[in-house]
Amino acid sequence: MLKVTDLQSSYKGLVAIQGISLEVGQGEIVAVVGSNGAGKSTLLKSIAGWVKPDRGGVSFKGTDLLKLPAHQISRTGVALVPEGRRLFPKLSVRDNLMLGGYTKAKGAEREAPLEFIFSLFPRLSERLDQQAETLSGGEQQMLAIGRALMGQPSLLMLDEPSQGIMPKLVDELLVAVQRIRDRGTTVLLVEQRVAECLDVADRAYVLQTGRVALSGTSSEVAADDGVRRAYLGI
Amino acid sequence: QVSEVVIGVIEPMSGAGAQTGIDAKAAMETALDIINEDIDIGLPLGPGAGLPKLGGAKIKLVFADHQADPQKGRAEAERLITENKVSAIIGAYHSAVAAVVSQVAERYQVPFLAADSSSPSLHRRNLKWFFRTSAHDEMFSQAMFDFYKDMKEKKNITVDQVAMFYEDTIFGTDSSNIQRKLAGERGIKVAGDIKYRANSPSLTSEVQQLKSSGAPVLMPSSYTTDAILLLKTMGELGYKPQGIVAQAAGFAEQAFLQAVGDKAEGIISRSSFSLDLSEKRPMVAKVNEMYKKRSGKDLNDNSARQLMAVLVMADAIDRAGSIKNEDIRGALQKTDIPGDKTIMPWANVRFDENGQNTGATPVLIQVQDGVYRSVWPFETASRPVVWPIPAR
Amino acid sequence: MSLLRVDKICRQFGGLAANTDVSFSLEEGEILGLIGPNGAGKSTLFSIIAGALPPTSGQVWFEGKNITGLDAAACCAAGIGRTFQVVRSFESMTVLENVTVGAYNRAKSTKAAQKLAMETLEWTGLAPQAHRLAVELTPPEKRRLEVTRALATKPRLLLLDEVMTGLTPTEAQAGVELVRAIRQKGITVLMVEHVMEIVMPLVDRAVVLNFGKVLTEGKPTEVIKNPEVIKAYLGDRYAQGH
Amino acid sequence: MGVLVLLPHAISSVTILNILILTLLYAGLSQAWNILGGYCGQISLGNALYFGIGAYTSTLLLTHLGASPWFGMVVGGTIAAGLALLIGWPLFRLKGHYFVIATIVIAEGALLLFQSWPWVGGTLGIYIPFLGDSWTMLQFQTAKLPFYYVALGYAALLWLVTYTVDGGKLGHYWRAIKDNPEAAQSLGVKIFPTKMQAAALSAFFTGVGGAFYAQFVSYIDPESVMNFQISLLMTLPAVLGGLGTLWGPVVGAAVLIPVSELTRSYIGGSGQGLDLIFYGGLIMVIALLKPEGIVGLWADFTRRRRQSRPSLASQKVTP
Amino acid sequence: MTISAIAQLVASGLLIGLIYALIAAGLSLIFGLMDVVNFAHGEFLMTSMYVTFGLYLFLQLDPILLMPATALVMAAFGIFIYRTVVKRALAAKVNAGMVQIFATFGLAITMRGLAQLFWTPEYRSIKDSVVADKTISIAGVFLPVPQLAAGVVCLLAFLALYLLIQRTDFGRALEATREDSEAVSLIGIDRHKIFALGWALGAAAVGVAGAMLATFYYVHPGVGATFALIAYVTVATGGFGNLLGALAAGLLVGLVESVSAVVLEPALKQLGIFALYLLTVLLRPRGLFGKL
Ligand SMILES: Nc1ncnc2c1ncn2[C@@H]1O[C@H](COP(=O)(O)OP(=O)(O)OP(=O)(O)O)[C@@H](O)[C@H]1O
Ligand SMILES: Nc1ncnc2c1ncn2[C@@H]1O[C@H](COP(=O)(O)OP(=O)(O)OP(=O)(O)O)[C@@H](O)[C@H]1O
Ligand SMILES: [Mg+2]
Ligand SMILES: [Mg+2]
Repeated sequence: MLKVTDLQSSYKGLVAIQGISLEVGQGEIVAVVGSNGAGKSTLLKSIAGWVKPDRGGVSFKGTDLLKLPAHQISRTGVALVPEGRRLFPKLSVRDNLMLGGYTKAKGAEREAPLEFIFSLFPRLSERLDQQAETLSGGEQQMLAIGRALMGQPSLLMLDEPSQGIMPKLVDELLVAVQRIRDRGTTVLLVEQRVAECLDVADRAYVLQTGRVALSGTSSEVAADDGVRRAYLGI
Repeated sequence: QVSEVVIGVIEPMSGAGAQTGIDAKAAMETALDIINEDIDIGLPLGPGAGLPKLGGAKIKLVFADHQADPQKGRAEAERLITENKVSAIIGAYHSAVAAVVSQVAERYQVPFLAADSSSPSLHRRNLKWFFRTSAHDEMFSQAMFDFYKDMKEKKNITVDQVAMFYEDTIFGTDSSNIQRKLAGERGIKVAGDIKYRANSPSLTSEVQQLKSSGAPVLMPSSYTTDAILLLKTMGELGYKPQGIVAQAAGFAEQAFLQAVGDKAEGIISRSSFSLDLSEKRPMVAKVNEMYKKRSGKDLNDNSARQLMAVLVMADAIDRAGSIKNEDIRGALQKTDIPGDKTIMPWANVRFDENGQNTGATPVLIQVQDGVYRSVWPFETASRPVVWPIPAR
Repeated sequence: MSLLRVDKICRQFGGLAANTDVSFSLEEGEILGLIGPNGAGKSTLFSIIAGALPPTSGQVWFEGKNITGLDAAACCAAGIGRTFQVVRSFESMTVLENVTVGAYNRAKSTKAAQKLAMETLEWTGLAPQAHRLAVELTPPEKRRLEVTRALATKPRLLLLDEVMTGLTPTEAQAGVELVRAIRQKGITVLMVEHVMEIVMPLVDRAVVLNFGKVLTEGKPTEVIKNPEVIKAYLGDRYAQGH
Repeated sequence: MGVLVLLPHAISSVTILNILILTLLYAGLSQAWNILGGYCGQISLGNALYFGIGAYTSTLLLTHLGASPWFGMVVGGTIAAGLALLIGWPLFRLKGHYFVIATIVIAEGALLLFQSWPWVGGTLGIYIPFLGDSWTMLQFQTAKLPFYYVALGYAALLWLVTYTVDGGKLGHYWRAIKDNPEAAQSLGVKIFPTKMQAAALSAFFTGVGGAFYAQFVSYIDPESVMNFQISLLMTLPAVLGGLGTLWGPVVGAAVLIPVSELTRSYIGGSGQGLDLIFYGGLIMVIALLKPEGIVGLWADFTRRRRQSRPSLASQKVTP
Repeated sequence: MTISAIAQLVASGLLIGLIYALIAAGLSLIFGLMDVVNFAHGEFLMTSMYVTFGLYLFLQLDPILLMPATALVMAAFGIFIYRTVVKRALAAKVNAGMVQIFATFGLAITMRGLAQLFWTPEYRSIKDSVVADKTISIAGVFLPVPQLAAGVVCLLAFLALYLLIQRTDFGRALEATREDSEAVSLIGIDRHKIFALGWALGAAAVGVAGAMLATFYYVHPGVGATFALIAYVTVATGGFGNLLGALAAGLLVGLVESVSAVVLEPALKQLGIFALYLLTVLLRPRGLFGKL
């Protein structure tokens, strides 16, 4: 469904990722792991159109995403929960959520995912009128994920979704990722909690200094000695 | 021998006063035509091309823009003097700028001729190089109060209460100070004394205060924008004084007449100029035609003064027979042009020791049937004054 | 005498009680973990201790002095350093300059401040980045920068709000070592962290907040066995014992 | 610097000297603005107030007491600084546009008050009488060089002051406050006094500049020294040259002032507004093309040279 | 002071207040709600008055009838300015606020120069309007019809803007774009489209104001400067992020101006407005009803 080929991106001439190729099939959960600064976020931003790659290709369901501006990419069904959340701070929780469904027609269709979101994060339903910027860190993260889900994407890209989320919810969140997948959404997951993440993912890529160092099924990757040493702290 | 004499002109060419500068340019270039071309007209240097005593040298004008900013006026004056080597400077409309420019001229010892700045403080600074062809606001205000006196003596109409309305600039302050003083001397009560902010977005409360002052005669000192707004607001609030006697500026502008239409009917303004002088002096009409060709409008108070300033200056330079500063100053001091050799209703052009033309007798003009007519002094007026302003 | 004592702290946001009667104390040289569900009021409490937010009622005692009314700058001068959960670096300044701002809290001259800043950067391992602009750092690096900055003020008490977010377990271990080293320097640490793998081995004691109130406190091994803590915060995975 | 000292001797044109003097004056004024606006992030569009205070103080001292303008500069600057503290006290709690508009409104209000205050000449303004060439009284019949050197000294002094302060504690604190006040506070920065120091310093030097200007033009009225345009003119060089940088105000003034003076001098006489179109267009283009200011060009250049390292990623140690 | 004089004072104050609000309406959208500094607001007003005047020269129609056309032309002009100038200014990552101020300030000067070039600095005015020069008087209180008409248009304009912002997705999208213009792409919003629309709307509102103003005010390249400061103060007094704040503030500003012209002296009447602003923000640092 998503195919990235030989992708290279840079910031002001400094290369952050290079030669990255990866594929995500329909209905898969694919994990991307790697240490700090490996280029995971840059990869997701390049797919979402926030960073214009220097070269390479990104195609989604046969559409060449590199030709589209960021908002068009979102309209093809690619959603990103970015690092740093990027909420609309002065707007209420409700407005933030509703804006997630901006491209959907007003009414029932737009509100459909609400029930699921509230079942996942009941806290949000209690705080609909609170300004987003006054939410606690974890609550903001919940809202960011909720907003992305409101767009009912066919590919959901999560950049370290467990950041700032309490342990109980992290487990629930990862279960929820599977539920989201089961409802027909493909997931590309960047996580620093490597072990938990590999538990739910079907396949995984390991990024190292901007390149794909290793890829395979989750269990293969989890079994790799280097990975265990480097990321699992074992 | 010189073939060209350069005179610098400093006027506002952009900003709020821009139109004045642009009209000044047309007026002064009209004066150039009279001087530099062979035009047989009863004005100094009309016949024959150029300045005869300088071997037919032509006058050239260099225009500079001061944007109503004294600092810019100063810089431009210095540029004209040192770079363009001008023999004299004419300007500057805004009195604040004229004050600074005349100081520069004094320091560089270049004659400065105030064409259209009427603040009385200008000629009271013991400047040796300052000259002013036209009347200043004190002379103008004097004329207004003389007019009231004549009204009483000759028409048996008493004006014993006035309201003053003036902007918060040098022009407005100077004008109102004199009027207040004269009113006191002549036993006329100042029932309303309204200083307002120039270019205000609205004059509603000001007009309301004028109206409640109950004064039958309004004496405004305003530039065009505020003059337009004042008249419109007076209409809106139903304020109808018996007479309006204005300190020219905005009230003598064509744009003002066009903007307010028949609301201007009956307004009296002081002036140095009145187009109906052409009824007595046909050459005024001819000069007006020349000016109209350049600008599309009739001469008015400002443009006529600007035009005359160039003629007077050229006359002096010609008589000096040299472009040495001292010689030009000497010639200026000896200027003696009879009134009928000007396009103005002046007695003559003669400068006193302060450089002020003492013969610049003002007139009062009144809008009658949409045109300015001279109505005072009664002896020379082309029409009888209409008083009070007829109801519409 | 405790280094820090919070006494019956309450904080309301409109109708919402973010902190209710929170009391606990912190001994010199301790590493105390403040844990609890999202929105339990941990960051709010941090802001109150650091003087960034006044409490609705209650008091904060530091080194035996009541510092309740003091503003953030005065608290810093008194010896309380902090980081922010949502990073707040001086983005147009370099990493070194960021830390130098903190160093001026103790250093008199610019030379001394810069020296202190550089030493602190070396100590936290950010020295290679010293001349980069803060805006160019990745979020985990920015958090480390905040720790460095706070350390450069030479605090006696350091408040760390989720500074190890976004680190892989291996990187987190380095973070844990850093916090231990900080304690070694004689700085007392109060930290918020959601990752139990980090909290458990690191903290001497944990205080659990829930709905703004202290739910329990004690040794980390005991706290995580508390059924209420498991129910509200840790979730089923911890129910079977860890 | 040497060039700047010797340069005027090679120039005989008064116009160019005038432009140089104005350029240096505005380089200094803009640097003064930069202290509060560029470094500390408190955008004031009302600095004309301090400029006017300086101009009026020294002029009144001269016309009433015959005091030397040099003395007037110091007194004027001090009064301006005091006023800045008085205004800053309630105002520094305002944020963003609210603060900016408050500064405009206060300066405009002061302009109105000065216009209707007869003791300071009201709208008639004050002429500075000419008493002959004198360095003590800072008056010269036609000579421009003395003014040039005073302006040069003024700009250099401000550069030096900013340079010294920028590298020190205050400079760090100002930039920290500009970037993130809450974080700055957590590091022991007392926001309010720090802002006040910037405001006082900025106002003091703005006042000094105003006193110099009054002497240079030899006539002042409220409209010509307290007008909003003056506030903008102090801000512009810093913004276009490079906000919060040492060379920004200098570079900005060196581009802007000559352009504005020359366009007015050489195409303003047409009365068709061409000078406005050109000047306005230039400001727009610089603001849009180089948002970080003209000195950004230089930074780009040195940066590109320094960072010839090919890839950041490859520098990272592999786990 | 007589009762009728006081009534006149209040009535005039409220009327001029409505006009201030009308002129500030477009600004309250662009500056107040979208948080984009537009230093050329006065020149937008000036342009819209010339548009009305130009259309009037061609069609000889009442400016009120020309209002929709003026609004349309101005909307197109707003989009043009957004695309050519504002968009670039918004792209600035450093000094964003100052870049906006000075890009639009440069624009303002340029526009004034262009107006002078094309229209000359002559004062112009339109006299053919059904409302022109008419006044009704109720119990000795004079109410100029052009200003009454402008007042009604003002209320309608604010109602329309308010409904549009409050009730539509567009309003939400506009606010979201203000909050984080990059992040809106995540939810499929084209920030440039939304902001261009915002500018179109804001400029159209200025167009409406210009057409109404042309029925009783002169047209001149410098006319915008007269109103600009009051418009900024009005928006800020009302508070950023709240459209209706500007309406309330406009009325208050008009009233305070009227009163201070009597209490102080007319030349100082703006002091009253300035004091009102300072007092408001010192008591409420976000203006009367501001959210930002
Ligand atoms: N805005 C930026 N400007 C300059 N360099 C940047 C920027 N953003 C990221 N980088 C650099 O690009 C590289 C890759 O960063 P990226 O954010 O993609 O890493 P990451 O794998 O997501 O790391 P993390 O786990 O910390 O989120 C890093 O070296 C980083 O310093
Ligand atoms: N300014 C405010 N207005 C309204 N509510 C607020 C405000 N600030 C915080 N809150 C609420 O107070 C509660 C406590 O917030 P706080 O940030 O202290 O939580 P926390 O324990 O740090 O949570 P997390 O682990 O998610 O960071 C939250 O529910 C939050 O939404
Ligand atoms: Mg990342
Ligand atoms: Mg928190």
